[in-house]
Amino acid sequence: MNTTTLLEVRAAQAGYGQVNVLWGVDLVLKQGEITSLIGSNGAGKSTLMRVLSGLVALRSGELHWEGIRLEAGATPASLLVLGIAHVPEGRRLFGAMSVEDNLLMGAYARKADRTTIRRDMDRVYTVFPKLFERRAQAGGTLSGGEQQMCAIGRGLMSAPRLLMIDELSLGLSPLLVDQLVQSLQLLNREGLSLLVVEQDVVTALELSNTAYVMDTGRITHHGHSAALLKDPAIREAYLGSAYA
Amino acid sequence: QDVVRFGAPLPLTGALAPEALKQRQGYDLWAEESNKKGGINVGGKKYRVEIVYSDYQSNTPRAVQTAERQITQDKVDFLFGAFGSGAAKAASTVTERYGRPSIAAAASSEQVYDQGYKYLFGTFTPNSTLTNPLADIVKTKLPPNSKVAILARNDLFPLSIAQEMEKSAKSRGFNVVFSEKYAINTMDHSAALAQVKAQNPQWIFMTGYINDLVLLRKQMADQRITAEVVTMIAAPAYKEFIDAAGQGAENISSASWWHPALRYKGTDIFGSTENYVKAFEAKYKSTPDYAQASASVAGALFQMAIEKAGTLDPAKVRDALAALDVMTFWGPVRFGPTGQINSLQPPVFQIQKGKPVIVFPAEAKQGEFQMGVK
Amino acid sequence: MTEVLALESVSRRFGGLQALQDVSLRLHKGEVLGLIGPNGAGKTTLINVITGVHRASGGRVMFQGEDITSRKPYQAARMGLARTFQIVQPFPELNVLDNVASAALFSQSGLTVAGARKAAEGHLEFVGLGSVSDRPAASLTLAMRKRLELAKALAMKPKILFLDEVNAGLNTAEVEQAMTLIRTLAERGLTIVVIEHLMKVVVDTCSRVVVLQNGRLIADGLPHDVVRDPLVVEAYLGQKYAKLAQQFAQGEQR
Amino acid sequence: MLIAQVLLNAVVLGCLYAAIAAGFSLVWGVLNVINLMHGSFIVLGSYLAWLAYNALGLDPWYVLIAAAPIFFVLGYGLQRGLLNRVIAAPVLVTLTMTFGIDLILSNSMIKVFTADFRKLILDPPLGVWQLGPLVLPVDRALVMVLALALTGLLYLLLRHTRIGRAIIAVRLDRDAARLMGVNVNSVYASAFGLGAAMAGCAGVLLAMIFPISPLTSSSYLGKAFAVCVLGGLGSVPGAVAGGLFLGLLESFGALALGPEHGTTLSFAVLIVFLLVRPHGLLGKRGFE
Amino acid sequence: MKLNAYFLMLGLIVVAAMLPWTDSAYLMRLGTLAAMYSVLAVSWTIVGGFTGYPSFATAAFFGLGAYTGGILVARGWPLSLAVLCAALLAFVLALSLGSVLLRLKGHYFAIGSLAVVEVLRELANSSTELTGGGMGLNVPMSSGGSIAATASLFYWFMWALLLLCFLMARWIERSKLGFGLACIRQNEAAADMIGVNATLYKSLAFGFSAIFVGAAGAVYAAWVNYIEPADVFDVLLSVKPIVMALLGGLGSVSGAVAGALVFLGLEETLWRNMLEMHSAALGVLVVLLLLFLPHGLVSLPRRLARRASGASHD
Ligand SMILES: Nc1ncnc2c1ncn2[C@@H]1O[C@H](COP(=O)(O)OP(=O)(O)OP(=O)(O)O)[C@@H](O)[C@H]1O
Ligand SMILES: Nc1ncnc2c1ncn2[C@@H]1O[C@H](COP(=O)(O)OP(=O)(O)OP(=O)(O)O)[C@@H](O)[C@H]1O
Ligand SMILES: CC(C)C[C@H](N)C(=O)O
Ligand SMILES: [Mg+2]
Ligand SMILES: [Mg+2]
Repeated sequence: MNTTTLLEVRAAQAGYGQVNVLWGVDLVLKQGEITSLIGSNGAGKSTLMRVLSGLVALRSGELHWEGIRLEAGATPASLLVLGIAHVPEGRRLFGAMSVEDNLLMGAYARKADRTTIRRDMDRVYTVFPKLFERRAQAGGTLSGGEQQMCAIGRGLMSAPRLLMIDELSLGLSPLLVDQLVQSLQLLNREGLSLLVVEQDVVTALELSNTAYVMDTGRITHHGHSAALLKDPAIREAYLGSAYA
Repeated sequence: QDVVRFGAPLPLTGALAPEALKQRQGYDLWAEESNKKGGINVGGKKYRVEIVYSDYQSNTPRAVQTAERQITQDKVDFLFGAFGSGAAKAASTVTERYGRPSIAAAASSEQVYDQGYKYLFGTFTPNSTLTNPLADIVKTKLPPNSKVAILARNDLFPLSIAQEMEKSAKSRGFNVVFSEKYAINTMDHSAALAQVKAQNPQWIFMTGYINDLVLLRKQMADQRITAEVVTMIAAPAYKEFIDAAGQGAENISSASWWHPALRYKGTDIFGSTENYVKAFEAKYKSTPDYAQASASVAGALFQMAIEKAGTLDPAKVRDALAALDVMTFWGPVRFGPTGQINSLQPPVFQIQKGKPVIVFPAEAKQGEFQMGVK
Repeated sequence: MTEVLALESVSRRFGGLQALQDVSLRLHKGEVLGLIGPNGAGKTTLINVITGVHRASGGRVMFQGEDITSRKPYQAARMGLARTFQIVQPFPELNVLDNVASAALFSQSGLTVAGARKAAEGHLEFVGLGSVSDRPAASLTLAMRKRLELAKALAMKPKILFLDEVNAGLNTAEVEQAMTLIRTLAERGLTIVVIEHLMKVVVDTCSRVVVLQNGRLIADGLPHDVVRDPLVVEAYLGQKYAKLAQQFAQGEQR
Repeated sequence: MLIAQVLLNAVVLGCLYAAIAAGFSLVWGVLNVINLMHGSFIVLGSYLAWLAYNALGLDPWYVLIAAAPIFFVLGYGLQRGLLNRVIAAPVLVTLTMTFGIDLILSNSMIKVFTADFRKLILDPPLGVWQLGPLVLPVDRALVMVLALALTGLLYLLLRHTRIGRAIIAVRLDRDAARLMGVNVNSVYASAFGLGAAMAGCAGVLLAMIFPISPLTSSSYLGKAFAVCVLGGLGSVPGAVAGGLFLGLLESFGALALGPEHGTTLSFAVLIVFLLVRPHGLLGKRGFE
Repeated sequence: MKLNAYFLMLGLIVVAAMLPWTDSAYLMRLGTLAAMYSVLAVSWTIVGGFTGYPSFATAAFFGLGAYTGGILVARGWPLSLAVLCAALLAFVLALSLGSVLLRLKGHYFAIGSLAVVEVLRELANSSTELTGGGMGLNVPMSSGGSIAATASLFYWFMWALLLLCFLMARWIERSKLGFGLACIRQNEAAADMIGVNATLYKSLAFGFSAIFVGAAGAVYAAWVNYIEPADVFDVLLSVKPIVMALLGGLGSVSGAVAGALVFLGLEETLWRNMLEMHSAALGVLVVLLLLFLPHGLVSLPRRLARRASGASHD
């Protein structure tokens, strides 16, 4: 496995308005790896992702891409050019746009020609055949799960090197989660690095190589996913009594 | 020196601004002329004339407020009416309430004066005094039962004069085949004009203020509408209309309450019509029309009434105005029972070679009435 | 068992899409019905048709023997049909207490604003939001909003409660808390319809499960039977899940 | 024959209305801003044409080429500098902001140009085409063709370019659009700039037909409103359809009920239309 | 916070009560206008602020009230009866219009309500027999009484309307109706789902928001003695209350009153002092206020307090 560092955040502090949410977070994403981020509600997982994609500004701390420090105030546009794509919490589809236009928007920042984009779109349709069926329908009228597919497909359309997905399995049928996990693993083998926030801890840890556990704005554990899956403390806290 | 203050609420900005500015010229000329001669003589004491202007932005309710403010805040002694029949009527409620004499210098519709008000006077004769002579002349030129089309702006004065026109025409045997109104602020008249054209009338009569009529004239040409006679009221008297309509102004007929070519010998401050025109041209480098002259004569009439009353007491001045029977550069002035002048014979004129030419009455006639408007 | 709700071949089209096709279903008092099916199968649409958000393009909806097919949402709400939204819909500027109070106030007649607030407090305690009752709803985390959504539905004193993915986005521990709540409600005799993609919730809380696919009902039965139904496995669960379920069932039998 | 002439007039008028409304519709549908300055932009465009003709002897159709960038920059600047600061606020706030700026604009125009009505009189005049019994003024025909061409250009721009899609995306979800790498601020400003450019160009064209005065801005605004509702918001084909519909409605309304009722009728129909077809003739929900 | 509103109202009443003693016709006029503007702004708040429907119909109800009142007074009815009729008519019209119009949302509703103004104006314009059409309608002076007495009659009448309107708005705000309106404003679909009869509630809000606007229109007609369609159906009468409400702080009743007073003050001062550029100056002020006080005057005390306590980030 290639172990060059792709994206790294050090001592990150960030928040909204008067409140601070992240209190000094360190996180390293390696090239070619799937990293998962788990933690209770409100821990700050989504906020951390927003920091990594430039939606939320760092209040202090540093962001490094392939070892080079990024200037403060990096915007989503500039990070997207580097290859960082973010599938946000709540999907945030363009409700009145068709599925196909939503996908095209994913490729907005790319300087690729039409055929390349067409080819990538076909790939998305192979991963999510349901999207192909619904390609002319407005994003806002899709069913919950279809929206999730469209959002992930849109993220893929930017041909990212690092894809960050918030709430991966939210609202998806078990079959689809299965298929999605397989697809992501396939994409990963082709070189895509992933950061995944996932409530279903078992799925998260089974999917990823490395995992971080977050609690109230701090990283409390991190390590190999397989190891964490066996850690009784983790099981107790995030799998509930039944699994302990 | 003591001053006597006159309030002049005018639409200095907005749609009616061009005409308001004319009136301001008229008032200013009178004030200047009067002050040059030492001011108004009130019982042996000379008072300087001061005019307080305020702009009501072509917005009638503001005209009412403005008039009231001039009385209560600016402490004016007398007022000129607001511009046009609508606003003058609205503002007259204030002057009546406060008992201040006011002379409307641009309101001719009888509906303004039939409210039973005591303090309101007007320098324009009723609208029928324009439409009757017009109809008389045209009658001699067109075969009986000729078709007339009337198009009027939906506004007090234009509607009122359109009604008079309809009456004048019908009573002289014309056949009124089209009589409609257009909304204020209409920019495209093509639908109405297409209907006019379809009727193929011999006489087209259109009323409105200057901007409406310039537009109507252009769009008539666009639709290739022609007629034996085209009459427009009230704009052709203005140089601005002739300039804007260009060739289209030719042979447009109209009537107005005054014309610089008239020859009256008055006892007012300006003396004769000729003198007035000369004084005006000296100050403004242009020839006055009725809008300016009416403003000047309103001032001159106030001066005559005040001097006759020998006091600034509003009620006494009002009585003096009501009793006035004088000759002025504007013509003979007597106010009828409603306060509106009834002593004038308004001239009928036609634009010929870019100039307004009087065709009636006989004593002032400058040229013959020409047929055909292309 | 008394029948509270009956769908008689209900259909609904969206343009060219047949979202629901001849769905017939009976719901009995005290049941906890699981409604599962692939994404886009029509589950949410079915709830929308029952609660009057969408009109059925065909068929009838009977509630307690009365035809409510063309009722408006607010009328359905007042009759005792309460639902949570798949995508939570709080009143963002109202505080948590008033969110719940509003539900009590408008779904029942004869309550005053003060009375509704009083009633709301109890429901907030029940779902565990008592401590945040004066925070604006906009400031809540997702899990809290889902619980708020539940409290609102409960405040309506519903006869049937529709829960549209109340557990999505919650972590395993939080899901367990929510399941406890649902079970408590079921024990109190409330009729509940649960839409859920978490099979654990479905299997552990529902007394009966129906499966929708492409707008049609394809299975109806006890949870353990349904999850083993090959049709359901193929359309919805996938082999991996089926295996898990198998293990699970065996574990339980042992 | 009368009917045919009225129909012809109506169609010509309708195309003018479409040009008046296209930019307004874009800004409204896409930025969710009801731009009360739109009428003033149109008038300003007319003044530009008038000045260019009287001072430089430039014909309006040449001025068009200059007007587009000038007004784009004006709109872009106003959006960036003022409107953008309240763009996240509720609709009414942006509306009030445009109301405020429009007060400044129109008052300044009155100050500079006075309220007088001006006319751009082409010399020599373009004349009138006689088509059998029908007449069609050449200036109107020319303006109609140019107006349609302009709207067509705008349509192509929105429909088939990246910036077009970005404009729509930003309208639907700012944050998501940012995530796609869209520079939200510049897209907003560009959309507003486009709207202003359309208004300015429409103004340049209309200068050949209608009188020019700051006071006419509210009638233009009123027409733009009506067209948007009839045709559907934010959609260029909708603006054309709405414009034609309004033209027909007014012309035949005037024919049937008398000239002063043309507008009344169109507003009455507008209300009915809102109720039965809130998205207009061709509108999708909020964009094209 | 709640006390503040009543203090404001109390203060206003005291000032208002003293005004007639200044014996200034100008101040009386301004005072009457202040109450009228406030009535419009408070009324708008009920539908625009509480319910979140951006109504432009204010001018429609004002004009309707003005013509109803004007015609009745001109036919010799006593003022109070004419005002009552105007209010009632406005209420009924709004209620019935509301049930149809309020099916529209957001901008579409805004346009719909604006169209109502246009249609009513044109109706007034063309029903010449009843309204005088474009020639306007003269509303003869109410008989007897000195100038000062008539002025203060209208003054008190308008202030009485304001007081009633204010109380009504406050009552709505606290009642079940107000609660429901707040729910509708924030999420209409969710409001529907908890049993709010949104159509009924919205229509009621629309109706209530029209009552006092209609009444004020009737008083206005008698006060200025002359009305015409372009004047009482002026779209500005729809726009100004919105600006006032925003100035004061959207959704707040006392804010609406404060906004109306400040707006009138600005308008009048500017008009008096810079005749030619006054509307541009007003525009500048509107823009500045939106930029620097986006939440209106009601947020000023809080902002000042925050500034004083030294909290720096915002
Ligand atoms: N836009 C926002 N404005 C203000 N506070 C916010 C905002 N978004 C999140 N927060 C707060 O920041 C904290 C962390 O939220 P975040 O969404 O990052 O958590 P999370 O770990 O993703 O939780 P979840 O599992 O519920 O998605 C929470 O307390 C939340 O209330
Ligand atoms: N308003 C609408 N217009 C058009 N199509 C719609 C509309 N609402 C729903 N649909 C379509 O109807 C189908 C059923 O949607 P529904 O939301 O009921 O699915 P669901 O079973 O709830 O799925 P999920 O589990 O993903 O939430 C979907 O394909 C969806 O795209
Ligand atoms: C100056 C004139 C055109 C005014 C007109 N006589 C009127 O009464 O309105
Ligand atoms: Mg999150
Ligand atoms: Mg669903």
